[in-house]
Amino acid sequence: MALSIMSERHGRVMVSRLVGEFDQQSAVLVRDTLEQAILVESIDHLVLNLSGLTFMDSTGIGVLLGRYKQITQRGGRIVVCGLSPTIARLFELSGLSKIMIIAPSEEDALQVLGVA
Amino acid sequence: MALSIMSERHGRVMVSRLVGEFDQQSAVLVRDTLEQAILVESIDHLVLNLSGLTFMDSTGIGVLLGRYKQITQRGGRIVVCGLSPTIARLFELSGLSKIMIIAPSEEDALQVLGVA
Amino acid sequence: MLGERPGTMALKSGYNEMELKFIAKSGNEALARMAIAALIAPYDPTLEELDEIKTAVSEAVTNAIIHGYEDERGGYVTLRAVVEDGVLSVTVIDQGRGISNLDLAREPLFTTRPDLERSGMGFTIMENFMDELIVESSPQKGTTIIMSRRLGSVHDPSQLS
Amino acid sequence: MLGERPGTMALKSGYNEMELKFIAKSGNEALARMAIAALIAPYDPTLEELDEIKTAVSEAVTNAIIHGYEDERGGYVTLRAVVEDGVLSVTVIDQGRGISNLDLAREPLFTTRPDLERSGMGFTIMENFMDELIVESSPQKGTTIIMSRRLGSVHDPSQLS
Ligand SMILES: Nc1ncnc2c1ncn2[C@@H]1O[C@H](COP(=O)(O)OP(=O)(O)O)[C@@H](O)[C@H]1O
Ligand SMILES: Nc1ncnc2c1ncn2[C@@H]1O[C@H](COP(=O)(O)OP(=O)(O)O)[C@@H](O)[C@H]1O
Repeated sequence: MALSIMSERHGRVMVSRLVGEFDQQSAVLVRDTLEQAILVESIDHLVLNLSGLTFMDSTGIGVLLGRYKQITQRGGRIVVCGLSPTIARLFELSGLSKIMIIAPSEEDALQVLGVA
Repeated sequence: MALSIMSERHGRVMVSRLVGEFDQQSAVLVRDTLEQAILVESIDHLVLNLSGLTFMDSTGIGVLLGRYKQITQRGGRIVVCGLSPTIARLFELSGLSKIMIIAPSEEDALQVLGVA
Repeated sequence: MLGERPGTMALKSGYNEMELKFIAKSGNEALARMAIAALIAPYDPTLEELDEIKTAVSEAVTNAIIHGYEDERGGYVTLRAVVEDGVLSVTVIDQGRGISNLDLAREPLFTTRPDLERSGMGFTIMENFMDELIVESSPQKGTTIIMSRRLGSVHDPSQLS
Repeated sequence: MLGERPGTMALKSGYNEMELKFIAKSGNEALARMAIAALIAPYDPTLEELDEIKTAVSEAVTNAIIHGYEDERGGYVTLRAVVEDGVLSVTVIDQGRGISNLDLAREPLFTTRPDLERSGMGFTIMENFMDELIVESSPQKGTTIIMSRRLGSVHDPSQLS
């Protein structure tokens, strides 16, 4: 598998670290894993650490937007961190940077959510 | 450049570390660098550390054999170290392992030559 | 368009070309990205340049696979790439379903597959990450994407004049 | 040999194929190695398996470039690769000068280019690193190398029967 996800819970917040290539092939894995956490495990907020991604394209934008909708519908928030320059540009171009909170590091992201 | 060579002198012994891909394209660089040391800088012995190689094919065998001939003609020796399993097989298949001294590490290689 | 014998001109260090053809299945967009990365590596691209080019190629190839062939009808995708005079030109061709309204398709956020969570940002990203983008398409015949970008570090000395 | 439409069979997870065509210039052997590595990566090869396959492909492609076209006459090299039922088949084709005495050429340590410090080990390595090696050649027409190797970890469950 070209992508792996490592998640850990901090109370009602889940931190997920994406490692590898986030593209059409790995989209289903990311969607299913995060959807499970949001809808079944009922986490409140999500921190997505993208610093381990060696690649991401617009497929990732669509998947993140989908999770954004699911979590905000339940009153939660998504904070993303660890964006490479190219991934940051994807966020800009798609407008994702206007709706999602972008933090410089995982620690900052947790602070935004009042954890740590 | 897909290959780089870092060399250091220990008296009359030169240690060269090859890093990257040793193939037809990088062959000239290896040949010229080592030939210069053997023929012009008149080193006695050569330690070749191959642990940084991510690739090597039969082109490398030919280049190493050429240097082996040059240095033994002058009474010197070549000791190689840091062979990956696949590179070790190349040495076996070509018979290079029967004529060259193969040491497990650079330290062992230097010891064989009475340095360090 | 690869002929049978390039002239010796083609062997000048600055010039290179390749054509990669593969089956339209999810996963092969990674193959396409690796091939483009290997082709441009000798020109010493910056990490960002490399990332952006890989992303643009990935968008075009992913579109061919999931929109052109809808990921299961089968078919081949062709990726052609040429580096000449310091400019990378990439062509991605499919013989899939084609695009009926090109202007609409190229609009940011427009997608015909919201069910797949597509973002509709593919063409926008290709446009932004490359210098030029041309899209040709005929319904039921297929789609051809032509994009080009000047590589930052031109290694061919003849380019310095 | 890539047709226009593979059947849906072709989309079974275990099957894949690609064809890469590139100009015969030194440096493009790395491109060929990257493409093969990317093609077989999803089958989870061991590091040694991957290294040996890359080496065999590199030998065939290097030969096409330096012997087939003598590195400067120009021309194209074609690399075809198919993974089917857990077996990788690789074909390397050139339209170069060809080989007049095949038995002699395949002997270990035989080389026509000692001036280039060739070791004459190319064919021996291809034979040892792959399960099967077929060499076809016609003087002035070109050379075709066909080699295959079973991949250690077969991911297609239909292979387990
Ligand atoms: N190769 C193609 N074949 C058929 N239709 C395509 C192709 N490429 C793009 N399209 C159409 O153009 C639309 C917009 O493409 P794009 O901007 O890449 O967004 P997305 O892929 O997220 O849908 C697609 O939804 C699809 O309808
Ligand atoms: N594609 C080819 N076209 C023409 N001649 C070839 C080709 N491949 C191999 N040969 C001939 O076969 C000989 C042996 O090849 P090989 O075992 O790979 O050793 P080497 O490449 O070190 O010479 C070469 O020296 C060359 O004369």
